Amino acid sequence: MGVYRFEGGDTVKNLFVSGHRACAGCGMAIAVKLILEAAGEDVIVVSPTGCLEIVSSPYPETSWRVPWIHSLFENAASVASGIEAGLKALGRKHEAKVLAIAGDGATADIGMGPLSGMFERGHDITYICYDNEAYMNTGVQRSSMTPPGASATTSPAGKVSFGEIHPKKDLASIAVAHGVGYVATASVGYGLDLMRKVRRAIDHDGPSFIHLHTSCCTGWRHPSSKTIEISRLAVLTGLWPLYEVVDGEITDVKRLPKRLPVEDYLKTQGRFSHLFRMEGGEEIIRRIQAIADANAERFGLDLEG
Amino acid sequence: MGVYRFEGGDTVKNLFVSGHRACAGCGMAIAVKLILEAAGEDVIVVSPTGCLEIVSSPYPETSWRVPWIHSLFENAASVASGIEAGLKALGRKHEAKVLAIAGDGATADIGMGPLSGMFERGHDITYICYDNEAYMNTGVQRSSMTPPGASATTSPAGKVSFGEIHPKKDLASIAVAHGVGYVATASVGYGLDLMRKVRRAIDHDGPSFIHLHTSCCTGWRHPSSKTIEISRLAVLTGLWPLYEVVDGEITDVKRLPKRLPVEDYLKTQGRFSHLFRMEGGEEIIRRIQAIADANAERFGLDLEG
Amino acid sequence: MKLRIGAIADPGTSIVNRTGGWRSEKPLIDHSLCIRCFNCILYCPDSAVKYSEKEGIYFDYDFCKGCGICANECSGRAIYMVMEEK
Amino acid sequence: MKLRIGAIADPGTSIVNRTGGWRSEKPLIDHSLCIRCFNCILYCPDSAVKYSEKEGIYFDYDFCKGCGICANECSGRAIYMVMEEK
Amino acid sequence: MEVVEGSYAVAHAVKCCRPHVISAYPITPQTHIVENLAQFVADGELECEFVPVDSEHSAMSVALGASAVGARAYSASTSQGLALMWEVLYNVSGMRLPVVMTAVNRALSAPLSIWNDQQDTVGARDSGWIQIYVEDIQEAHDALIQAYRIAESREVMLPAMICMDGFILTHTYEPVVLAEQEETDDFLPPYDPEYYLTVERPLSFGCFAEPDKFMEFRYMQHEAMERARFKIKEVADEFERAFGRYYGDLIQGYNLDGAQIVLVTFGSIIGTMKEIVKHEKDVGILKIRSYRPFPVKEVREALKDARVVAVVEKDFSAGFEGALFSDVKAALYNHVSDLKLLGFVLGLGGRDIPPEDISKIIERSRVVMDQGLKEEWEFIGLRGEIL
Amino acid sequence: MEVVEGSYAVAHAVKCCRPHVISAYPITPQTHIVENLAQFVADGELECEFVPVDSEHSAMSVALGASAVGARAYSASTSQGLALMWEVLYNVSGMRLPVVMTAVNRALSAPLSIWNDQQDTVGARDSGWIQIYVEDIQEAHDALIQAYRIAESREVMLPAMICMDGFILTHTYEPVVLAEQEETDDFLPPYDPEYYLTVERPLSFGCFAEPDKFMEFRYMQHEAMERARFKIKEVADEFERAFGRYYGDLIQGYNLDGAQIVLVTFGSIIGTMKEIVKHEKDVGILKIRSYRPFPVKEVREALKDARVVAVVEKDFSAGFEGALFSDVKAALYNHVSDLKLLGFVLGLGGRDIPPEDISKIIERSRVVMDQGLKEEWEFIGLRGEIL
Amino acid sequence: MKELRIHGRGGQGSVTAAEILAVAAFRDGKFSQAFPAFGAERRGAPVMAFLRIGDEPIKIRSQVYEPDYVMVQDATLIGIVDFMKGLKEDGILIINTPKSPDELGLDGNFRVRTINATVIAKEIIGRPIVNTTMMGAFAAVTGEVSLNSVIDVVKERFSGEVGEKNARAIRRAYDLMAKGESS
Amino acid sequence: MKELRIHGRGGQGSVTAAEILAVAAFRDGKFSQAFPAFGAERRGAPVMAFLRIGDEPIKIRSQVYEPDYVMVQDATLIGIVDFMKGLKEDGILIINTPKSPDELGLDGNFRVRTINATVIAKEIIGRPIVNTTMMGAFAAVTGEVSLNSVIDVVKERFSGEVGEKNARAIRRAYDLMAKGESS
Ligand SMILES: Cc1ncc(C[n+]2csc(CCOP(=O)(O)OP(=O)(O)O)c2C)c(N)n1
Ligand SMILES: Cc1ncc(C[n+]2csc(CCOP(=O)(O)OP(=O)(O)O)c2C)c(N)n1
Ligand code: SF4
Ligand code: SF4
Ligand code: SF4
Ligand code: SF4
Repeated sequence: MGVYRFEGGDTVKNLFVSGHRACAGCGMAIAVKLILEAAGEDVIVVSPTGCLEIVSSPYPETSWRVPWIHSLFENAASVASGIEAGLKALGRKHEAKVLAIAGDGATADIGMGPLSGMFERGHDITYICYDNEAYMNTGVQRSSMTPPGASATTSPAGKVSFGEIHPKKDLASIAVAHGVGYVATASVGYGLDLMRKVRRAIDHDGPSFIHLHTSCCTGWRHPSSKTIEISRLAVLTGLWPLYEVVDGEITDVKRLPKRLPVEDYLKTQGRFSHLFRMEGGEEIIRRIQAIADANAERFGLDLEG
Repeated sequence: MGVYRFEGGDTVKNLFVSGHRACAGCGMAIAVKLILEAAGEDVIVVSPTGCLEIVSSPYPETSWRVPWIHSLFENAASVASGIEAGLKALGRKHEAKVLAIAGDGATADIGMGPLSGMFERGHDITYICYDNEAYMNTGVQRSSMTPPGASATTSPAGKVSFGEIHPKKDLASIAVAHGVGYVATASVGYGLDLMRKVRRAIDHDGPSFIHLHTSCCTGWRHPSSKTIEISRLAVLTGLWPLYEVVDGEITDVKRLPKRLPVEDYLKTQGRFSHLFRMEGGEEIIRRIQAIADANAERFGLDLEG
Repeated sequence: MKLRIGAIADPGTSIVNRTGGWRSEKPLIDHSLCIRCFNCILYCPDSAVKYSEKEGIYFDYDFCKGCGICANECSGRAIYMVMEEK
Repeated sequence: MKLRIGAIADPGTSIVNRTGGWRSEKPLIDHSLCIRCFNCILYCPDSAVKYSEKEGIYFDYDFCKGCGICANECSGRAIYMVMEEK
Repeated sequence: MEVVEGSYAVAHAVKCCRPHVISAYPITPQTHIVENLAQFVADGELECEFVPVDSEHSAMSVALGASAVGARAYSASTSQGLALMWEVLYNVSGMRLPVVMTAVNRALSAPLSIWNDQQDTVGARDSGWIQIYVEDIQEAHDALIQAYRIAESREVMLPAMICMDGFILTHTYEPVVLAEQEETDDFLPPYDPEYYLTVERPLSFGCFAEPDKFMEFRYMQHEAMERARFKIKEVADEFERAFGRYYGDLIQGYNLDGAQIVLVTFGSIIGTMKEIVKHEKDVGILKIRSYRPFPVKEVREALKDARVVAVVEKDFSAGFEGALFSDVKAALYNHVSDLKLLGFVLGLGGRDIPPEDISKIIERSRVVMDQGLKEEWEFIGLRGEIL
Repeated sequence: MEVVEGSYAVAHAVKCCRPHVISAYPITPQTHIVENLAQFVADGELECEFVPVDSEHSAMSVALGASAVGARAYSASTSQGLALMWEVLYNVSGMRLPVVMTAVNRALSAPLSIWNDQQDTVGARDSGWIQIYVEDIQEAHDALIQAYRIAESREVMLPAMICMDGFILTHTYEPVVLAEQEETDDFLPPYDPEYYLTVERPLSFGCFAEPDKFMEFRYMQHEAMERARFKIKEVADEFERAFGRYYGDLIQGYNLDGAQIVLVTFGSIIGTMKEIVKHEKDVGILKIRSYRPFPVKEVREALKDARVVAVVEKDFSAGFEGALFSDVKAALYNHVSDLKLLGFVLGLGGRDIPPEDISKIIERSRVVMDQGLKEEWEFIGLRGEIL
Repeated sequence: MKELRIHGRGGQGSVTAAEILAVAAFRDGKFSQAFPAFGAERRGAPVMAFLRIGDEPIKIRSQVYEPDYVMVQDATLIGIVDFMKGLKEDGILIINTPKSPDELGLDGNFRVRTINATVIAKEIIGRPIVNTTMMGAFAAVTGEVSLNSVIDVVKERFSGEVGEKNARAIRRAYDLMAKGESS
Repeated sequence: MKELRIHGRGGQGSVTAAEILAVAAFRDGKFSQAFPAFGAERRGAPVMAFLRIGDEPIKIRSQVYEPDYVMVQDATLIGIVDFMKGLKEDGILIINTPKSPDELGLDGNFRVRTINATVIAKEIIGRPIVNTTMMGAFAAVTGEVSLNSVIDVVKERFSGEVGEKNARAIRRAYDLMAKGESS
């Protein structure tokens, strides 16, 4: 495991340049910067429609210093497949690795079919889903990744609603079920861990998949300065376990010396504030705690006990 | 576990009537007949485009005696979701269960996104994929379910090709990864087992999924009389393990007293004949044997050893 | 026939389509061998195998396509196929 | 500017977009407290934290949007935010 | 009257129609409509199944399934979303399911643009859906209620889309009369289809048609569209009686009496046009309210006394000309020939249409009236300096 | 010359064009094209990446990605498949990627029909793709090779679809001259795009365009279509020089000299028409070869001396009339007015078109010539007894 | 121009028969066109294929309504399919059946020729696949294609022994029918 | 008809300001129309919103090019955004800033009014959310909406104490500006 360390001006590759239009404090922007830092220059990047695309590519400006393409919201995996096939056919396979960076909506909802096809066909592509747990670009609508209890604009809290009710889709397990050789979860709150995983994924032959948790201060409703802190809290409460799955085997689980209660995470964000305000909110919080407990059980998160 | 037994004329419900246009000896037709027999009259069935739809619904004829709908090739899961939601909203939920019966192409390829969405939203729908391992309706093109080594018209055997190269998508595991509460594999060769599973799936609240292996004599290229026999061979060689997964736990694996070598299965079918004819075919057969062995290992298929 | 809006069909109407005409071989049964396992009924793709107490197993030749599955799956080896004569 | 076919852009051109104008607070650093963990560089969404041997950590105010992450993540508590004056 | 956002007005109208199933996928600038509906549901103000689908293809497929089982179904989309549900659009109309949708108008990618033009719904003109284009927020609200009456009537049984300019109408606040639940109930009876999926009468939906029948099914769709012409008029009249508001039937004329120049168009641009035209004696506006069915006879009648007709639209068929321009010429050919027809394409991808652009169009029309035709159609508002 | 199936001929032409990436999803009646290509690959006769995708949406997206990285990409589809890739069609043209596709013509569901009509590609007329409709198998083969030359030329850089009647052309065997690899290589240079995805020059593709630019991008597409008019002609001429075969440029006339009645149409129906027309002195045929770009000037020129023009097509825009009928009228309006224009819709969903139907159309046209116009358009070949 | 309609069952090679005859006719210097009745039929179901042969390039694209010849590959279709439909006066009907034309008792102004192709095919080819055998009969009865061309094309299509056997079956049928026998 | 352009940052409630003023004007018996500058801007980025008020129903749908009034919610936009663009002669510019109009040194034939809304908002509402405060200034400076209507609408929008506080901030701003002071 390589350890990344920024040594200052010259060693930073800066492949995702300043001037992009992400909100101040955007977790995705941090993540993308780190992904490219780890990936290096020899990649071709595909992004679907979403915050990342919108903040990085208002013609004639682009924040990308690697070759980059955006086509539609649902087809990043297919476009990436075409690029990989094209490189092969043109004898340029050595030139670059293909990297897709896509939001949770683009990945787990509208792009699920193409992603499944890309996995199945075995393309040599690294697919990274940055999961900010809603459709942020269009104004914080729920996605299949919005966690239970969160209020989103299409699953709002209201007089008879506690917000989202469906559990998050388990994307990593779905990738594993597809036989993807390298699968990992990551968090923008653990930047060096993320970079290491990106490098492993890219070095892996065939499809690889990283499910990357990134806070969105605008959608989660927290101060812009708290992005990293809150992303870490998701890990520290057991709501976002960090692990790798290599050839179907879970490896390298990030263990927690002392798992925090989920309230520590929930109370930092406006999207959960109704749980602390509405009658019956405690019950929802209890259920969210149960999810964390189940994760701890499944992945052996707790160092002691 | 209920045991089904046909007692003759009157007890047979015959909800999929004669006069359908399936090939003589079609495994899917047998399966559908049995599915409806187990499901009974209080279902609304959705079928996507494919052999089943084409053989059963040339206007003004239909072979269905239960309410049935076909819309497109890729949207059976979504149409079923709409029906279920409609029944709920109309206060008619008790009237019928919703049942989707769809081919492997409609399920695992073009319909994968909608299926994943249906799972995630937790609709009370039983989804049965009849898997004849290719796009039969359009003339035996490969699907993501075509097994390695099989020749299909878009992955044909040829001077430099042994036919299909990608492994079958593991649909049942993908359903399990989606948190589907009742998941089972079944085979048309084991009719009573199939019927029992259909009943369990329908009785289950929320989404349930059955991955059903059905031979297609036309596409697999075997005599029409051998449909059931060959479907059984898939099970007996370990290539098609029969099991159920309830709430994520594998249960009820069909164990094999003596697992047969995969050749016993492969040599019955024209789609594999090149493996026995072409140089290098043995290597492919060896790899297919390895798949069966891995299944045996994973599911504990072998009664002895 | 007048067409109905949206190509909506009445239940079970394919019964008018006599697929028996597709057949080139047809099943016959030797009743004495039948052990009433009902495999034939279970696995006939065309629901063309029938049973009654009086007649035992019999075939609905209007629909039997002659696939031979009933014969192949018959536990008692009671069913056999012969060339269709026309 | 003339448009290029297919809306194809030259690399890294968003650098013309001075997002520093978005800022309402700005980061300052007390160099004496910096322990050179480089968290600020790692986690700045806008790549606006720079470092040189000579100057240590400094900010590119042309792009800093004032999110405050660097201050929040600073191991040495060397970075702090102040209201922007204009 | 209240000052509300266009999207809110639409959501309110939808709520008053008591849909059983709402199924839509978020996409700018349709989002506010769906968000308002979601909030109604979360607040217990609207009882229905709100299905949070995985894509627009699924949104329309869910609506299809719901409609087939006898439920009133609603969806909303725009642009990329409309394009993604393309196949389902034709399917819904062919299955004769009266789904109603608010089709917010937005440009089609590439390049991606979240802004308004009408390329999306115009491109769906063959899909067998009734298409009504609205001029302002009040009409977007009212037309929605009318749409269910039209679509669900037994003579019609076709899906309908209310086309509404994105942002310009969806995101604008202006005074609107919001429908009362009771008056809507009086106006719009519950959906009562002749055929629907039920175990009581287990019909088969979506059979396929061999070559000896397919054409006749299409013909029946054609006939239904012909009947829709009358239904649209009838419902407009009844709506006026019930609610006191009227926007024309298939078309609406403005200042047409004695107009030598007529601007033909649809959508929100009409507002700006009216401001200009009120200062011009000889210039009228012909609003195409129902684009499908296309008001063939009405257009002939309305334009027969004009001298120059300027067709103004926010779309064009690449390699040819604006679609409305073609359609108007097609409707007039064989019938009205002593006119000059001029086409203008503007407002693509959100290009704003200042009053001067309308004035320019009128000017151009005057030149043609005096000097005859030179260029048949042109883009208005192009920025030559970046080309 | 060899007697081969239409699909084989197309696959052969594709092979000769040396595509790098083939990506298509099976759908009747396109299947044989793709199956033949798969067999070429399996037999080592064609070296390329054959990507077995999960849907048509993905098929076109893979082609898009491949084209953007500098590969020559091919796809084929029809009907439902075309509808499912709708959104990608507009995207590919907007991104100016010269993907070439054989668009087999088939009816659109519902009701489902696997049989031929032209509703599918006609419905894609706004998508920014060049559309060439072919008359027979030889032309389907030849036009494919021409398509890459046209699409990939730097002045054009637009995708192109060769539209070919399903079954009628794809599943018929007839004598065809199959191209030689070498002569194709001489005719068709390797794809050499100015911009493509490469680390050597890390450009960003598919940026979005704000309202101050979008319209100009569309205008550039429009200009490219205008240039394509010339390119199509030029390539047709060069193809004739190289291969000795010619099918017209944007249009082709047959028997037009002195024709009082002209049948305007596209696709395989022209074969049957020619058989009829050869016995009729005063009847000519105008074949629309390039539907987009639409041959506006050519149509005016070709029809100016006729008296009655019958536009014959296998599609119609529900709520209006046949699309080609509209387009022809639109092209003539303002320019040629002393004609009677008649529309005929036939052959929907595989309804066979016997020679008598053509004769009937000519008859109807004669009646109009003598007695003037009554009904402007009609369905031909309807079975009234099942309506 | 002459037109042929072939009746058979899905899976019996009716389209291949039409195709091979088209290729053979073209070898003989004629123009030809072959195509199936486009349908969704499954194996076992009745199907049709068509062939046009002429001295001029064939432009017409409609179906065949009034064939000069009808060929029936499978006698079990009798009574199920209206294979005489539209057959021209003086047209020829060629049926694979053990019966004689008289025994069939078909009414009409056309000629009927019968051949027991199933027996020939089983005997010579070893399988009851009759489409090639029927081509031989067609060549003999109609003279629209030469025996040699048919055999050449079939041999190119099926290499080795299979081709040889088919060729022999074709020749046998040709000889039988040329002699005017209904086998 | 009068037109107002509001400059602010994403997240500062510029659209809400335009909306509330539109509602208030309508209460006063005028016709009104409010809309944002449609864009893809993120939180923090400069944004605009527009308001039209008139005695007739407002039909025009184009953007506002020559506003009668411009309101700037955030002084940090100075130098970043060309907020004087198109402002009519005799138009009024209302800026949230601690500076006086003279200190700003803006050139043009329009009037400039400044208000330290941030201070007022912080003091009264407790947060530096200035949009309501600015509405009070707008009402006072332009007279296009009545103070009462603005306060009523804001109280309906924000119930309880929040509403009260906002109302007070509005009134304070109104009073200050009505007195002609630049606070
Ligand atoms: C077919 C289609 N449907 C909907 C949209 C609208 N849309 C664009 S981005 C987006 C949400 C993106 O969400 P996600 O992928 O999670 O990325 P994020 O914006 O959160 O970074 C939506 C709904 C679209 N562009 N295309
Ligand atoms: C969008 C679309 N693409 C392709 C097709 C063509 N098509 C119809 S059915 C089918 C294959 C069906 O395969 P499967 O689902 O496995 O069912 P089977 O026919 O094998 O029973 C295909 C490719 C279609 N109808 N629609
Ligand atoms: S909305 Fe969220 S994900 Fe999008 S740019 Fe802002 S912070 Fe980032
Ligand atoms: S092709 Fe296969 S699946 Fe289809 S009807 Fe025939 S046997 Fe059944
Ligand atoms: S032969 Fe086949 S179709 Fe006939 S009865 Fe037996 S199983 Fe049924
Ligand atoms: S399968 Fe054979 S033994 Fe069993 S019931 Fe049928 S005929 Fe009798």
